[in-house]
Amino acid sequence: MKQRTEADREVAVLHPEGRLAGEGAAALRKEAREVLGSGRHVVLDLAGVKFTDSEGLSALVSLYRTAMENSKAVALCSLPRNLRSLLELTRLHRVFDIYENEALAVSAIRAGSAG
Amino acid sequence: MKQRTEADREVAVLHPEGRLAGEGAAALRKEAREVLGSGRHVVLDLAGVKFTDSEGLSALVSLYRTAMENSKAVALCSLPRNLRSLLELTRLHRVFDIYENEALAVSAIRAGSAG
Amino acid sequence: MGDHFEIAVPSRASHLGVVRAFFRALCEECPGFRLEEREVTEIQLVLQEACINVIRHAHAERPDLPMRIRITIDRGTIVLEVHDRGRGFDPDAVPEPEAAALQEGGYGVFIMKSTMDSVEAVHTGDGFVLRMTKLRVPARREVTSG
Amino acid sequence: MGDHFEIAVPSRASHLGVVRAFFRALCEECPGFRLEEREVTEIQLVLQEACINVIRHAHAERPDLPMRIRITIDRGTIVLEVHDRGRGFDPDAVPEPEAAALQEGGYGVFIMKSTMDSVEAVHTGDGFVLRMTKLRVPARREVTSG
Ligand SMILES: Nc1ncnc2c1ncn2[C@@H]1O[C@H](COP(=O)(O)OP(=O)(O)O)[C@@H](O)[C@H]1O
Ligand SMILES: Nc1ncnc2c1ncn2[C@@H]1O[C@H](COP(=O)(O)OP(=O)(O)O)[C@@H](O)[C@H]1O
Repeated sequence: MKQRTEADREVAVLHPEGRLAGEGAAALRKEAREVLGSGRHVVLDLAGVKFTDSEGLSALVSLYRTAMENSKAVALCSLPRNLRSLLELTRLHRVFDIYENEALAVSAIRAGSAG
Repeated sequence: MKQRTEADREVAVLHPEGRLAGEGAAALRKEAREVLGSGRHVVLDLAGVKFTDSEGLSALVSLYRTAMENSKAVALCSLPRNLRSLLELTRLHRVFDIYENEALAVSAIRAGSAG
Repeated sequence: MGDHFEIAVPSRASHLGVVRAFFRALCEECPGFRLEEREVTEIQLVLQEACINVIRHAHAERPDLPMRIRITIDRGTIVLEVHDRGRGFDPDAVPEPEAAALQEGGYGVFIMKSTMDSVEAVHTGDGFVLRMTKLRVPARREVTSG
Repeated sequence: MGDHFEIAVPSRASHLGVVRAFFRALCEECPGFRLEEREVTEIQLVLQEACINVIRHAHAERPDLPMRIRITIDRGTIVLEVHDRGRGFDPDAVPEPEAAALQEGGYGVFIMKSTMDSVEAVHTGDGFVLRMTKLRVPARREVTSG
């Protein structure tokens, strides 16, 4: 996890980078749990993700579940092509709220329409 | 062989680059034969050589033999560390005239002291 | 037919990088191994999933055992064979994951089956081979245009 | 003991790049495979020489046969085993090259013997293994300082 930025007090934006697999997937789980634990919604900007495998998918689903348990919203944005294909293949694209870019994702969460 | 420059009408400088092995070694043989065939002495500037194996050594020895057959001189210069070690290991450092840099090699050949 | 390329490394997640680098090197360095970018990405993912399963399921208690990957490529097909010393499994019996159920696991075999043209289980004397075949894009084109 | 890493590719010069990339990947990606820069360079050269010999001598007429390289590494040693299906040879019987004679060949085995701490010939049921061992630099230091 290279960066975490705060859109405002209610929404944190995570920018995972590199491989969403193995250690990268574990790091995302951890980071997401912290943010959700602190009571904020999460936007996951995935522009920097180079490769995703089933462990990466699993981390995304886990994040989603944790968010639901905490009554928080999750939105994904800026999906690289491979990751979008993988979500479509596994039908997970229907589970997640997905936006073209961070601004759209943040404002959707603020408007309460995401997650 | 990325470059060939002419120090003067009598001396050509070859700058092999990359791997002095396999195709790189074959390219050096060919280039050297052309230069020697055209009646010039050869300076071999080896600064750009990243790796040398026994086929590279073989190309250097072959170049030296062809030069002798043509009564031309050969000088090596700017040897990377690995190549110098390899020449020392095989005692070929006593066969070749070796100089720190191109200027020294060229002037040695002009002075008739190399090769 | 076709050329065989093989790699075997201990069954540890920390060695997945070597498997990836090996495959990348095949793609970059071997004449005759020219895949389209999309094929490279797909095969990398499939290899990753197959290896993760060897690590997690077949050799969970014996990470020192080798996971052995064999790639055979010719103009028409790519065959991936992932060998382990476990008891194997039947890929046809693995159910499709249900996204709506928010399943966290069970995506690997589905990804392999969706990406490759066939996924077969082969039980060998010393273990198990998951053999996966993909028809190559250029070959398909030849068929279409011929 | 130690972890085993293996690669097998057809015996063609065009595949030497994959062998190199494999070894580089081991050095870069595998924890526990941290070699000093000088060791990396030396081992690359030894692998290159051993593979060239398989291509040129053992499998000259059968480039489709695999050259199989196995690397075993632990804290104290690196063992390189290069397997071919040829009749093998006796490395001790290969004469040192004579630079003064302007020999163009015959440097490979000499380089391997000079670089490694031991070079042994092992005849197997299906061919020949050149087994080369090198004591690792850190291990030597431990011996010196202990
Ligand atoms: N190499 C293997 N050896 C034994 N069983 C395997 C192997 N690969 C997969 N399996 C079985 O197939 C099941 C489905 O695998 P997969 O779809 O990758 O999901 P997951 O690994 O998350 O369970 C595994 O749970 C396991 O029972
Ligand atoms: N893998 C091998 N199988 C059979 N013979 C070999 C093998 N490797 C080396 N040799 C023998 O050892 C000799 C010396 O090899 P080397 O020092 O590399 O020089 P060169 O290959 O130039 O002859 C070869 O000429 C060959 O007879």
